[in-house]
Amino acid sequence: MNYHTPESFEDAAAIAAAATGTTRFLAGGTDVLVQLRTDLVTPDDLIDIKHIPGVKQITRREDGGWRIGAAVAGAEMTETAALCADWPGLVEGMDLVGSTQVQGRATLVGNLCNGSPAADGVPGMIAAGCTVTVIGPEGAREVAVEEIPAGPGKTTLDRGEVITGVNIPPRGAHGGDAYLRFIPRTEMDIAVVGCAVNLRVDGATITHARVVLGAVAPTVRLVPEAGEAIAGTTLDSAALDRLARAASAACHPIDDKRGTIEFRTHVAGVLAKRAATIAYSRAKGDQA
Amino acid sequence: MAEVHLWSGLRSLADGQEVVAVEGKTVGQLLDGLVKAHPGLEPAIRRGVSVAVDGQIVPGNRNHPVDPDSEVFLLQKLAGG
Amino acid sequence: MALDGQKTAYTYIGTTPDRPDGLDKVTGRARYGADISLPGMLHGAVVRSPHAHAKILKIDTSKAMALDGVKAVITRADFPDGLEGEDWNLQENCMAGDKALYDGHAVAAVAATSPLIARDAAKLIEVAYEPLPHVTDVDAAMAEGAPVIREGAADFSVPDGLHPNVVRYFDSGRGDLEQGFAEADLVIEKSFTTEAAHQGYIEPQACLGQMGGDGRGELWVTTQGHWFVRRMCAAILGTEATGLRVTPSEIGGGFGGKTTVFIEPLSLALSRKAGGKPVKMGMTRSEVLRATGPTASASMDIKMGMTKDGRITAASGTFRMQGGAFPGAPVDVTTMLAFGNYDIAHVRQVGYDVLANRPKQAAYRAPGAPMAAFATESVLDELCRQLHLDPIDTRLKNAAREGTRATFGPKYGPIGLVETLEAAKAHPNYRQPLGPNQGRGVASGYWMNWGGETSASVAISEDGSITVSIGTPDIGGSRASMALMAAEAFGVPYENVRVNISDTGALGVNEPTHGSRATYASGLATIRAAEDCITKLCKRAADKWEIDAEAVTWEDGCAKPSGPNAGDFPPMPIAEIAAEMGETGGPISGHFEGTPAGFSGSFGTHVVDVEVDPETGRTTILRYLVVQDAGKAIHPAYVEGQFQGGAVQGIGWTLNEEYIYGEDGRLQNAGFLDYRIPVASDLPMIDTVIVEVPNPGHPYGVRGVGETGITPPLPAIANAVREATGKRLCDLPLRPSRVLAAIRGKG
Amino acid sequence: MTRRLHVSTTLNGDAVDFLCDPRETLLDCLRDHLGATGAKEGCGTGDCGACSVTLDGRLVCSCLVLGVEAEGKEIGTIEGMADGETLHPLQRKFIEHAALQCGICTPGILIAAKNLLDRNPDPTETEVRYWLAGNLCRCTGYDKIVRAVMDAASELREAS
Repeated sequence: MNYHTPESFEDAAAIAAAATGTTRFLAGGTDVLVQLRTDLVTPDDLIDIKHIPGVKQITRREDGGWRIGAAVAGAEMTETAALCADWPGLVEGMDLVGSTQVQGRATLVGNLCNGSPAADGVPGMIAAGCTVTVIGPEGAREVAVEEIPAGPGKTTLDRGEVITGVNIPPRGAHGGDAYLRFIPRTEMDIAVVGCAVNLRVDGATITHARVVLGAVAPTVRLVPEAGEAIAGTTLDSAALDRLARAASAACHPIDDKRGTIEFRTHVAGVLAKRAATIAYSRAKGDQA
Repeated sequence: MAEVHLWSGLRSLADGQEVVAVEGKTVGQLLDGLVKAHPGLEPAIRRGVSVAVDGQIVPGNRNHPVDPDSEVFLLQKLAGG
Repeated sequence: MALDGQKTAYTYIGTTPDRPDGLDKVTGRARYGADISLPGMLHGAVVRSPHAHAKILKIDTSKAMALDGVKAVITRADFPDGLEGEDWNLQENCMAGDKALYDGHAVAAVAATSPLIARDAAKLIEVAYEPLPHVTDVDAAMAEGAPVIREGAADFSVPDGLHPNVVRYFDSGRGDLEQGFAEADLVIEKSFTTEAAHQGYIEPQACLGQMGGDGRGELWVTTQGHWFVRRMCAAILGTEATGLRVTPSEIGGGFGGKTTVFIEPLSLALSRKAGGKPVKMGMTRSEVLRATGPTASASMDIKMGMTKDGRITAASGTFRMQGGAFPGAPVDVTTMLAFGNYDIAHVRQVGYDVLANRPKQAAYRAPGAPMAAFATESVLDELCRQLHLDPIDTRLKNAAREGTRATFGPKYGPIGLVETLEAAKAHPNYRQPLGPNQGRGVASGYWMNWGGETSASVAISEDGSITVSIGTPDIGGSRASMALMAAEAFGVPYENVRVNISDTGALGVNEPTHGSRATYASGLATIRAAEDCITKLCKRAADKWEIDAEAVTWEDGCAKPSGPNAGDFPPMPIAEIAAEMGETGGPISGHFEGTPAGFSGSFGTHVVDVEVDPETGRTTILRYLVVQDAGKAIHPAYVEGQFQGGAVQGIGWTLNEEYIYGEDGRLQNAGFLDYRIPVASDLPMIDTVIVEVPNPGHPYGVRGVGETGITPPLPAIANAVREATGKRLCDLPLRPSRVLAAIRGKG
Repeated sequence: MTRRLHVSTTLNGDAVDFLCDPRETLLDCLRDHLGATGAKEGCGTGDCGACSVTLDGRLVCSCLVLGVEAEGKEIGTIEGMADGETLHPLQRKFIEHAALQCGICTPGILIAAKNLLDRNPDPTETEVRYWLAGNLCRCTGYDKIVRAVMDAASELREAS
């Protein structure tokens, strides 16, 4: 295994593009090292991006949005109070990835690139409307987060492409987001179902909502029908029921060691209701 | 003669008897006496049994004394975690 | 309660001093199985079967041997033939012969100059398999047409006509079931299953072995019992037991799982083949879960009858258990203990030990008891609910007590079940109001304990301090308990006693730390060895005073003249006798060797409150109370620790822990990510009450407390979930999908 | 065989260096190359926390860090927790409260707990439990561990 420490994303992309064997980028390493240890993947070339300037930075942009560098650890996000105030749901999602120890290393970009449909960090990003910046042999491009996952363990990134960071839009007024997941224990498990909701209100009425489900399909899934089910409502119980039905209807899960099709489908609706209720309360400015 | 109580799975190996009277002053003598009287019990005893003498389980001690009026039970071999 | 010859007032017993190994363990200095290195050391790795059941056609090691740094490769061909019985089982389990019998079964091993080279070399060993049909479920394994794991494995006990995978059969009971059930006002019959649970010790198996061509060697190993390791390794390798000196490391948890061998004989065989270079081996977590012993899985049918006023009239149970591809599922103990809590006139237990394509089961804390308790205490709870009876009062009505004839035959001596029930009933937790979706569950459980072969030595140092040498590895603070008992026996401060765990060369045979025996048996041995020592100390004082040794007594760490000589001489402290011992006859030490037979079981009663989320089926433990009889708590804080640890292991087994096999017979959850043991945030504080009904078979009244605690949680939680949801769940674990399905009427 | 790389780093305040294969984890390097065996391998996959160390003050699983990533960093392990003969209050409280049985998880839990108290001197029981959720203990049921951490926090607050 060759270990590389490029000092620019262009160099990182070039190393990856030139490599002939298995390549992995190393940021937090909480997935890459597990794959290495369990003999799932032993890369021929491992490209550590942490020597690239700026990768550990959280930046508030001029428009009020945020830029999260590709090697920013989850713990660094939770420690940024203004980010938590803007996007509590997005940060909660990342914060649910693994233990305190894992939070010291795991990154939002890594969580996305691992390609898991159960990634806790991803639904919140999609609900928020985040994009990522991709650098590759063809130059840089900005891509919506929901376009990155392609299936379990797969992304739409081409060989030689690397994500340099996440762009979070400005929170704006009267918005709120939330992420909930279901796991058998209270910590340390992979999500059986995850659900992020991001919405905006005008007074008590929801003007716009994005609902995203995790672990119920081959990729994390934006569910427009679920958002539409509560748009224009005050999140009354009928709206919540419609939301739950829409969320459950969007599920195409599998039976596996972590949950059954029936369970995931039902709990997706439950979590959608609960997450929407929290996001709605936050959007209205209620005390948490 | 001490009375030795067999668990029901052993009874078919001892002509259906639940209680067998055996001569012996120690656990070992009782076990030997049992096998002599009922050779069918031999594999079971060789596999290992626990012996309770007057309510006390006596592990691995053939020399443990047995009184003529002692109440003796054969039990399945025990261990633990 | 004063027992004949038993102390009732103590100076040191019942205090909670710091454990002697505490400093090493909080500073990282304590040396566990993987913490030792030797010059010239090699590193081992094991090749394991990816098939649940397969013929091994060919093993090609040539590519591995050609790799730079590889020093030895072994297969079954490197082990002697002709072993029988359990020795053969152990050898076959450590290294597969003609067939791989489960996913993870070792088929070859390699030693190389670095861990990475060993791992790379293992990948280069080519094994040709012919996959065979497999079976991993106990009921499927004994059904007609199930693949036969091994012909001829059944022993004399198995009736004709059963599947060859049924290898042992148990049948016990008394009375007339028909009559007993006829006397009942309500009879309930239900079937239950429990999945295999792993001991989940945090330290994987690890060892460092060295053996020369002469069969002599040394082994450093994390184990509960190093004499067991010595005997097993010698048998598997065909060497003499005394040729091998086994030294136990500190042990990072065992719970029964480290009472046998897996990689230890491989490290010695690799070392022998590599010219005697030491070989270090350690398992990965995945290897631990795939290839070391979890407990058995069980399928059970229970029938119990009760009168309207709560008297159990009859009980019967059929217990089918698979313990992997070898005989040994603890169904024998299961059948003994299943109804052991109660005084029942008409009772019958039938058990089947069944082979399946899973790893060889190993003991796990109260082996066989938790599964039975889950089934029997669930049915008892259901009887109480349907007859509107209080679960504690009903248990009190039927509880075994001194003089009760146990369901397995003999009469109980003094036991503490009634006392634990009364203490549970009096505890504030039993009266806490419950909210919506909450429920309370009660269950009792039992473990009978063990004595076993035990040796101990006590030696006096020149300065009068005391060294105690025992042979049961210290897992949970037993060195502190031994030191307390020695301090009590000698009447010297706790700090003046040092306790060592001796290697196999320094003491006679000791059984492992298992069967809740360490504090009982090594404790008794320590006290008896101390008394032997005290006799010799008194003799030295008597010689100096020129009086009869019989006229000297021992009090508070001093020899004192007594009887006609009382007061003639000032008390002679141990330090004074010790300082002169070089001139008064040489070293002074005391010994005990034997099989202590005075052990007596420990009963426990648990009360748990849960809340079940009706929309997701997730169970949260709100409150947990453990009440258990310790006989006499030597170090109460460590006794509480055993109660709490046992209860939380039971909570894990009940809620989320399980072996999940795929259609292919491979283990799906071979890691701590998906083998879900409880984490800190899952739990409340675990409340404890220590009941003390002294055991007359121990000088200070000790009962072993280690195992009982894992038994009641399974039914207690299921009973609480029954109250919270109205649903009786009969299959463990109570995973959320299962509970939700029951709530939604589909379970 | 992969070429080994030279790594210079700081371990508990001391400058150290070692050679390692890039596939070796920081845990491997601590245990096999630096003789620091206090960090334990319970799983190798970041699920048990027995290998917890700090890297530039950040709590991590050393099994999820490559040895080569330690270049230029400051590593803190259990071996550096006591001040000479004086135990850290957490170490003392763990012994006093019987917060360890077998002790294999103890180094990792102590490192994690100290990292918590360095950030939050007055944690609630719930905060302690969630912070330590990645540190598995199979012996104690966590009760006495949580009590020891809370008591050490209280003592540290009084001392400051």
